[in-house]
Amino acid sequence: MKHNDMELMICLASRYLEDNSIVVVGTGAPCAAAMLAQRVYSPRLMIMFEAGGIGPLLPSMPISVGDSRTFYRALAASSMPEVMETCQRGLVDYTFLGGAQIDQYGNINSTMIGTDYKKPKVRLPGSGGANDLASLCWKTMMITPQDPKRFTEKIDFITSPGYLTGPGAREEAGLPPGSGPYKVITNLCVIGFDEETRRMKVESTHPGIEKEKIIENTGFELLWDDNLTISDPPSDEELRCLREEVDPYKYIIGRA
Amino acid sequence: MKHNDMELMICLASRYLEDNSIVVVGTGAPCAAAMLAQRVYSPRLMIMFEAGGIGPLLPSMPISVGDSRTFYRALAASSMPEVMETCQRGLVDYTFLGGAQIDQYGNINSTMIGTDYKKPKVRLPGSGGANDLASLCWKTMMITPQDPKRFTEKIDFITSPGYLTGPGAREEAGLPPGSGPYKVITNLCVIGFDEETRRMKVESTHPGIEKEKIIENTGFELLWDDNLTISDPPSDEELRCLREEVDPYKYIIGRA
Amino acid sequence: MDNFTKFNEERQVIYKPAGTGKIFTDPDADKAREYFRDQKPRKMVEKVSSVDRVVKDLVNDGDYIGIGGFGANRTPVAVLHEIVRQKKKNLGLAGHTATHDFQILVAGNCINRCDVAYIVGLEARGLSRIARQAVESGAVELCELTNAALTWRYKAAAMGLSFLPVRCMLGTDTEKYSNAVEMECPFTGAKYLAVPALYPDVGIIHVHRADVYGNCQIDGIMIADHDLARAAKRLIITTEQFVPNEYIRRDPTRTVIPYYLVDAVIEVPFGGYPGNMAYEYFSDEEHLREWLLAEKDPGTFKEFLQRHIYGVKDFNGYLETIGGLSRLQELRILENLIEK
Amino acid sequence: MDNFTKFNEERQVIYKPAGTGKIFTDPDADKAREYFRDQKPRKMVEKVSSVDRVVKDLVNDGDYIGIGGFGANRTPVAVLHEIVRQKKKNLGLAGHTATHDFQILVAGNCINRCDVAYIVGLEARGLSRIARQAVESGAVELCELTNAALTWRYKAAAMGLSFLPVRCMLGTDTEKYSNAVEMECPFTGAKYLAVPALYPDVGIIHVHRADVYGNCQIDGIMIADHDLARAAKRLIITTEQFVPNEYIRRDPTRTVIPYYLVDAVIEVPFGGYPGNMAYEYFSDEEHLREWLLAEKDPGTFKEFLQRHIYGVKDFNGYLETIGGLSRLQELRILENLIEK
Repeated sequence: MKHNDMELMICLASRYLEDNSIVVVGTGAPCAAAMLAQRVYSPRLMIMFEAGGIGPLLPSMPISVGDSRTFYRALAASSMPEVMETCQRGLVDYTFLGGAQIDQYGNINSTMIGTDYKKPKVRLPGSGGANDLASLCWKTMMITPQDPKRFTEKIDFITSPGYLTGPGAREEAGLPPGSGPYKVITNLCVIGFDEETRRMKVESTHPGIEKEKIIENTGFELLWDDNLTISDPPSDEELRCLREEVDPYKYIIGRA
Repeated sequence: MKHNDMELMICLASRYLEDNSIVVVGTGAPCAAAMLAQRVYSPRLMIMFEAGGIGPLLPSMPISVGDSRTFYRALAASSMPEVMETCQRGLVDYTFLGGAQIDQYGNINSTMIGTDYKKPKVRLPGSGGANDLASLCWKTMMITPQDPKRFTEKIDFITSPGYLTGPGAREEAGLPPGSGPYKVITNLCVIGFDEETRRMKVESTHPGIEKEKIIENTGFELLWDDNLTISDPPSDEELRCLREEVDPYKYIIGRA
Repeated sequence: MDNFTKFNEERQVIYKPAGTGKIFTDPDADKAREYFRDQKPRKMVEKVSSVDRVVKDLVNDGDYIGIGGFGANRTPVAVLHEIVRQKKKNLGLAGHTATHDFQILVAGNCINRCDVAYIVGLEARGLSRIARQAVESGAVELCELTNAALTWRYKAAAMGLSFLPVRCMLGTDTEKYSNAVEMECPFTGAKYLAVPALYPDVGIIHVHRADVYGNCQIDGIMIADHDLARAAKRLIITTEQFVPNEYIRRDPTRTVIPYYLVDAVIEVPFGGYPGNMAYEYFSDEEHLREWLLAEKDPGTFKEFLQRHIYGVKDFNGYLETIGGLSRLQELRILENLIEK
Repeated sequence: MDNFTKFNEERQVIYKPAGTGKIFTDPDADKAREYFRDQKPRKMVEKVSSVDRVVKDLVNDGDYIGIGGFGANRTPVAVLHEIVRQKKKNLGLAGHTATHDFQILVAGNCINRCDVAYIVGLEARGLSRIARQAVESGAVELCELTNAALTWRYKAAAMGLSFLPVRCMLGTDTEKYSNAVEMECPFTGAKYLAVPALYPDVGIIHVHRADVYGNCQIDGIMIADHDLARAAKRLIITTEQFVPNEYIRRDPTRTVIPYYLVDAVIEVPFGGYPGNMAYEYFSDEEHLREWLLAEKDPGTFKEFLQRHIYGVKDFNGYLETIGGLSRLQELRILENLIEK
C-alpha cells in the first residue's frame, strides 16, 4: 500500500514499543504510534499521559495530554506528580519527545531559536514535561522529519537531555544511570545511538532513500551501523489499522 | 454537681479550644475535651485525627485514631501525610499529648523509662505522632494527673519537644518559631508557660487544692502566676453534656 | 545488622546555584506558616461570592497566581476573563502547561513574570502569536522550569517545606535558566537539584462540585491541583455546581480540597469553557481556533476581545456570544456520547 | 523584580548525622530504579494467588516489611498470621502505629529490627506484654522515628528519591536515636532533618476491592498506603472482594493502587479482622482484649496462639475459632448501624 511520511514514521515507531511495558506519550504522532502498537504488536502496552491519565481505553486521539480522552475508562485518573514520580521511580520504559532542534547526542531544543535567551528570535513552548520524561524514563524516542536545520551540530538551547556531551555525561550530571535516547525515527531513516560514543548511528534507511540524502539532511556527522539495513516498509495491516482505527479522521496522518 | 478528676480535667481543657480553630487529637481525654468544646463553647472547632480523619461528626468516642469513627460523615477522609503536612504548613492550632514524664519546659517522654536506651526498664510506645504534633502544631496541651514521678526535673527521654532547654531553644533546633507548649491541665491545677523563661507557671489551682499539695506533687520548681486564681469548677452544663453526650458509656470519665 | 549509610561522619558539601532564574515568590516555610495561621479562614462559614467580587477582593496587582487544571482542561476561565476585564497588572504566573490560560492573561497584558514549564503554545492546536510576542519582546520575565519541577515546587509548599530535591533538569540549559540549586543526598551522595517551594499569592481552581463552605470534589485527573490548593495563600474556587454539605459528608474519601483552604467559592456552570471539563463538556475547538486566528491581526483581535470579554458583563454574557446553551449542549454531547 | 533568595553564591554547608539509629534498608534511588525496571510486573495479567503461596514466594527470611493500614485498622491480618505460621524469621518492620500487627509478628518471633514510630501499645487498649518483652530484652533492634517521619520516608521512596527534608524530631532524643541527618535549606538556610527513603522489600496492604490484575480501591482514610504501595519492592494485596476490571474503569478517579505496583492479589473476606475495616466491620474489642490478657501467662498464650493461629489451616479457620459468621455479622452491625 502507498503511504505518506507520517504514516511511515508512525508505523516504524510502533514496532519499538515492547509488549507489557509502559510508555508516556504526548498528543499527535507518538500517541498514534502507541495506539497502533497496542493494536498490532503489543496489546498490553500501557499508555500514560503526564497530566494523570493511566491506561485509558482511548476512544479517539486526544487533543491535549490532559483532556478527558486521556483517562476515558482508564485504570486510574491520577495526577501530574503521580505520573512524574512513577517516571522518577523508574517504572516507565519509553517516552516520545518532539522538538525544533536535535544534536548528535540526542539533546533536544523546544525552548527557543536564537542566541540571546532574553531576546529569542523565536520563543517556543519550553520543556513542558519533555525534560522530565527525557531525564526520568528509561528510553527516549523521537519521531521527526529530518532536515539540516533540525538535525544540527549545536542546538540553540538544550531543553531536554540526550546524552549531553557524550559518554558518562548524563551520570555525571546526576541523571539516573541507564536512561537516555533510544531511537530517532525520521522520514528518511531509523537512527539509534552508538554504545561507545553515544552519538547518532543510522540503523536502517527507508526504502528508496539514498545515504547521500540522509547526509545532506543532517547538520552533523552521522555514524552508520555496520549492519545497515533497509527499513521494513509499513505493512498493509499496520496501515489499515492506523487509517481505520487509530486516526480515522486523519488528524495526524493527514498532516504529512 | 460532683465530679471526678478526669471530668474536671476534660471540662477545663475544653475551655481552651477556641472556636473556628483546628485541633488534632488522639483518643481518650483529649478527644472528649474536643467533643465537649464543640458542644458547649466552640461549635465550629474542627477536629482532625493523624491517620487522616478530618472534621467527622463523631458518633461516639473512637477507640483508635485510625478507626472508622474518626471519619464518620467527615469533611474528608484523607491520609497521614495529608494531616502531618497540614500541621507542618501551620494550619493546626492545637494538639493534645500524653506521656509518662514531663519536665519544666514541657518536654515529654513517651518512649522509655530507664537510663540505657538499649535496655530500658520499661519500653513505652514511642512518639507515634506525638513528636510531630508537638513540633508542628502551634499550641500543645496536655491533660495528665500530677505526681512527682511524672512531673520530673529530668525526664529519661525527650520524645516530644516542649521548650527543650528554654528560651530560643526550639528555634535554634530548627523547630517552627512561635510554636510550643501552651497549657498543662492536671488534677491539681492549670499550668501555663512563662513567656520569659519558658518554664511551667501555675495559672490556677483547682478548688480545694493547696499550693503545698501541688509543690509536693511536682519534681521541679514551679513558677506561680502573679494573678494566680482558683480554677472555675466544671459547670452543670459541661458535666451534663460530657456524661450524656460525649462519653455516655464512661469509657474515659469512668477511668478516674 | 546492615547499616545502609555511606557517611557516618559530619561532612562539608557544596550548595551551588544552578541557574540565573529568579525566585519570584518567597519559599520561606516559616513565613508561610505565619500567613496560614493568621489569614487562612479556618471558620467553616458560607464563602459564596461572585466572580467580580473575588477578583476585586482577592487578586491584587502584582500578585503571583497559580491556575488549576491543565491549560485548556478544567481551567477557571471565568475568573481569568474577569482578571482581564478588571485590568489587573503585573501578575506573576506559574506556567505549567499554560495554554489558553496564558493566552487570556497575555491578551489582557496582565502578567510580567512567569515560571515557565510550557507557554505560548496550545499543544496540538499550534502557537499563540500574542503569547509569543509578549515573551519575545521581553515584556514577561521568565524563569525556566519543567512541568515536574513546577508541580514539585507546589508540593514542597503543600508539605510545608521550603524546598524539595528533584532529578530532572540536570545537565541542561533548562537548569541554567532555572532557579534551582545543585546539592547532594545526605545518605547516598547522589547529585540532586533543589527547587524552591512555590507559595502563590492566589490559587484559582475550577472543580466539579463544592459545598458553600468550600469543600470540593474533582472527577478525573487532579493534575497539580491537590498541591496547588494547599500551597496557595489565597484560594478561589469556581464550581460547576453547588452540592449540600451532606453530599460531601456522604463520601469523604472524595474530598480533595477541604473548606479551610478556600477563601471564596462561586458557582459557575460551564466555568471551564472553552476548555474541556471531564464528564461535563468537551473543549470548543472551533472557538479556540477562532481565537488563534484572530490573533494574527491586531484589529481583528481587538474586536474579538471586545466581543467576548470586554464587551460582556460576566461569564454568562461570554457564553451567549459563543452560541449560548445550544452550543454548550453540543459540547456536552461531544464529551459524553463518545461511543456513538 | 524581586528575587527571593538569600544565597546567590556557591557555599559550603555541613551535613551532620543526627542519631545513632541504623538505616535498615537501602535508600539508594538508582538501585531502586533498577529493581523496579527489572522486577516490577508491568504485565497486566491475572495475579490471583493464595495467602500461603504469596508468603512462601514473596516473603523471605530477613526481608524488611511495611504493613498497610493503622495497627488494627484495615490491617492485612491474614498475611501476618501466615507469616507466623510459616515461621518467617529476622524480618525488619516499619513500625508506624504498629499495634496488633506488631503484636502478631512478635508472637511468632518473626522480627529482629524495627523502625519505631509507635510500638508495644494498642492505643487506648493498653500495652502488649510480649511486645514489651521483645523490645526490652534487646531481641528487636530499634531505630527511633515518628509517624510523620516514617510516612515521609515512604513518600521519599514513592517519589523516586533517596531522602526528604522534614521539620519534626529536631532537638529531641527521638532525633538522637534516629537515622536522620541535620542539613539546611539551599534557599532559606533554615535547619532541616533529612530522612532516608524507605523502600521495603515487601509491602502488604488490605483493600476494599481489587480486580484480578491488582488495580485497587480503598474507602476512607488512606493512612500511609498510597506511598507504601509505591515504595515497596514487592507488593501483596489482600482484598475484601474482587471486582471486574470494568468496575475499576468505570470510576478511575478511585484507583489508589494501579496493577503495575502489585505482585499478587488474594481475596480475603474479613481479612482485616480483628481490626476495623471501614464501612465493612468494626474491630472485635473482646478478641483483642482476650489476646492482651492471654499474654500475661506464657502457657495460656501458647494455647491461645495454638488455637487461633498455629492450629488452623488458614484465615477462614481462624475466623471459625472466634465465632465464625455470627460473630462477624455482629461486627458488621456494629460498624454500620451506628445511628441506632
